[in-house]
Amino acid sequence: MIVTSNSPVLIPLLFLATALLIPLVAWKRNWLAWPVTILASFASVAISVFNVFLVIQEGQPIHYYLGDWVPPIGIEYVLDHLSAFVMLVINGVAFLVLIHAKQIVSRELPGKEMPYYAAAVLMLCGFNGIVITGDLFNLYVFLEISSLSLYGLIAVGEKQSPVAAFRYLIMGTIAASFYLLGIGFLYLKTGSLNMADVKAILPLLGDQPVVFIALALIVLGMGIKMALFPLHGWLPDSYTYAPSTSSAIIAPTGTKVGAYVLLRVLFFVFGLTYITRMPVPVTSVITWLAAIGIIYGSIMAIAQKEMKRMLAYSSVAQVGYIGLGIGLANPLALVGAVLHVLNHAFMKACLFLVAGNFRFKLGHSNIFKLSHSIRKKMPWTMAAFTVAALSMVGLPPMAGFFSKWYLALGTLKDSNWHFLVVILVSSLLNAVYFFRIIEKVYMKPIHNNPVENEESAEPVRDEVGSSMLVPTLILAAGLIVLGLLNAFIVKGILNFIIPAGM
Amino acid sequence: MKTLDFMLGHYAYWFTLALLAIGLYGMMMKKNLVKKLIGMTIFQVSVIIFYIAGSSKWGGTVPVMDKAIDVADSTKYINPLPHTLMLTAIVVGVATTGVAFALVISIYKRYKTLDETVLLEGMKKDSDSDE
Amino acid sequence: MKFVNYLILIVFGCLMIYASMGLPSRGDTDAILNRDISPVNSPNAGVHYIKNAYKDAHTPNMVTVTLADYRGYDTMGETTVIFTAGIICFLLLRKKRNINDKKE
Amino acid sequence: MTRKSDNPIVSLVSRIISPFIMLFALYVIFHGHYSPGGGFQGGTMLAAAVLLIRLSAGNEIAQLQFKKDLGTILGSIGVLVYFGTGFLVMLLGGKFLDYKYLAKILPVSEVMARSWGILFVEIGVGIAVMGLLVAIYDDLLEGDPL
Repeated sequence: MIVTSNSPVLIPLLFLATALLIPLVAWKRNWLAWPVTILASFASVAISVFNVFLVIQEGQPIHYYLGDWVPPIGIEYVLDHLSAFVMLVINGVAFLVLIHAKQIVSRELPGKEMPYYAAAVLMLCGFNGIVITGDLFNLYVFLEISSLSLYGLIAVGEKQSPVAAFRYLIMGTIAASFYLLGIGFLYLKTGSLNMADVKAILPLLGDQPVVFIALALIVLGMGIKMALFPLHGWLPDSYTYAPSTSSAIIAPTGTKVGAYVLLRVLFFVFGLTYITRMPVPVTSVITWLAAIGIIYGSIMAIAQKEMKRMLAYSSVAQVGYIGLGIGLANPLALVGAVLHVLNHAFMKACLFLVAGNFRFKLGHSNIFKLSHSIRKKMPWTMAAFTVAALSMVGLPPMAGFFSKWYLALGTLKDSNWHFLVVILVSSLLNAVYFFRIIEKVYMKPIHNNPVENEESAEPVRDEVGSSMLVPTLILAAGLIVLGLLNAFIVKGILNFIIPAGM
Repeated sequence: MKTLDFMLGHYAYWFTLALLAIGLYGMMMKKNLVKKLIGMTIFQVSVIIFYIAGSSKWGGTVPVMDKAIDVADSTKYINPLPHTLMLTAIVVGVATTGVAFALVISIYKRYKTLDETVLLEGMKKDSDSDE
Repeated sequence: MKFVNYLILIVFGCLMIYASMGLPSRGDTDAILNRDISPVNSPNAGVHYIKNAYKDAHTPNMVTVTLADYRGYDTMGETTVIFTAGIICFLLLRKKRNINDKKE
Repeated sequence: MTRKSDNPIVSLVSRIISPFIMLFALYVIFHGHYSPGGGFQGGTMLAAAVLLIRLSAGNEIAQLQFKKDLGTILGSIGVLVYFGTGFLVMLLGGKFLDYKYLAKILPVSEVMARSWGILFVEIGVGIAVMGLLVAIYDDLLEGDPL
């Protein structure tokens, strides 16, 4: 009964309670931290699935008033199709990555499992709180919870990682303060902090430069958080130097949450009609920046020799797709953007897990040091990598194709041909930087070992353990399944996320 | 007279926003990490003062109920909401500063310097030696 | 490069000050911020707190009531933020003493 | 400042005033209903009182007053008090943090139940902030490269 009537608020609370309990139960017993985390993460996935079905069944947003104060007096949680979907994506991917985390964390951070998992759980608490809240200031608080945990999770990696984390901290604090200042402007103009309430009041104010600057500040702040093109400076270093688990859990979720907030603020706080009346076309600015970011990220990814750094630049490009979908601001592009949140979360998690597997077994993830022996050593990992790479490029049966397809349809709607060209070119560039790894691994015959058909008897085989392999393979298989099921996802959930008046 | 009223009603915002620019200057231009942190604190505090400035009402008193002043007349008390929000924001600022100093300490432990240009050189050298 | 940075700063400052021109005068009791009812007939949060804090919680300090009751969830988030900071400092700086515990 | 200071005035004065700071901090927490104050402010002052002893008596001796490990644990417990109050209300049938349901287990009216709920929450915040600020100080000290 408690679960059914309070389900929107349960996921952040569950993560918070877990984070509080981990120091208490695992203070002297570090090994306990991981099972507790996994339990909580699994429960969160279950509740997310329940929430999705609840929303589909209800067919309209479910409002949960914290403390029973009706907004705008109190804080409300809004569980609609969009937030339920994004929460399921975040929690599902995080669950798989956390299963994978056990061995890496006990090797890379021995003796620090307790604070590490507590920080990871707090980060998830922050993300879920951001996604589901319907209050502008509450969003800021949860944004800070997630950001602080992110800095910590990044800073325990290689030698350079604290510097990367510090630069992220400076950028992230600027972003959060800009956001706070933006909602300060809005609050002084409208006297409300509730998203729906602000949306109702804003059109009555007429065209005012202060509202426009408030929007600009929020877009700037969230642009930093989601690593939109000129503001992505913190991302490559952070992802490269962070521990493998941290990059695998941050890359699929962190930037997406920034994109999600941007989407919320643009379409659910300001509203499309209000934005189009502004002196500067904010949405086209976002679209152009995202388009430049796609090309820039792809080109930079080709130039990298370190796999994690390559994936980081590829993240810049992929976030560009989401930004493109948001900026185009038509239903098809928006569906594409949200679908890409899902697909990219799976793809990037899978690729970073593969990079983690390489580091775990080979001790490095340098592209030039990869050789054809890996296809014998780690066949399953390489298979997962190949599937994810094909999906990134956008070959049809994989999931990555369909989000690009919707984005492409979205560009055609207002005959923005140039963005279609951007998508096609970047797919080619993706192919370049993934196929050079695939080529290195698969395309050369192994000279010194002509017997190839007996894989199980292969002496050099050195695959990672099942606790690391299974999540990688599930993510890879998930890419194919998502590709096949995308029609259901779009029909069942994503068609309902289109905000009114678009 | 109208200009004067406008100035009186807005000068506080101008000063806090100028403070914002000063904090941003510290974060962007200073090379020392601790100075960057000082800039960051100024930046956060300016936002806090901005909210507090916006909460005032002419003739209003502090938002603690006084038996002599009727609460039905809301103009007699200043707005408690920004104060509440800023209590939260102050704590967030404290927490951020704490984490930032932890990072600064672990940077100093590894590189024995806090100068950004030297740090970037050190980072480059480290990533080159990895290969 | 330095010149560009200064230019960005100055433009940013001017933009902010230009924006603040559009804000309601400080202390103006007629602004939407301080009205009892917003233009769309929803109650104004700040005014509601002033009027009902004592009635709802029997506590004269309106800021306390707002902090812990009306917007109590924010405050829980705030406490969580500082808890996060504590955990992160622990993660970054505490020496790994638990390895020795295992060996004993 | 990990060593004990040699100055008798410093250690004597801080020894005397530290309890008074704590007392005033408790006043700030519990009087938060009637005057400016509350959990965070009081918790900060409690932490200040502890840190004063840490600074004047040196880190070693100060461990006798407040153990290093206690900070994070207290922080966790403090947030749990807050969380527990909200969750208890949820178990009693209300929404999260709707204190008026506390009237079901406390012998008070619904309005006073809110007041009591606020007090519990403020105590939780006070404990958490005190423990965590001391913990952050200790961690910064431990990581001190000098």
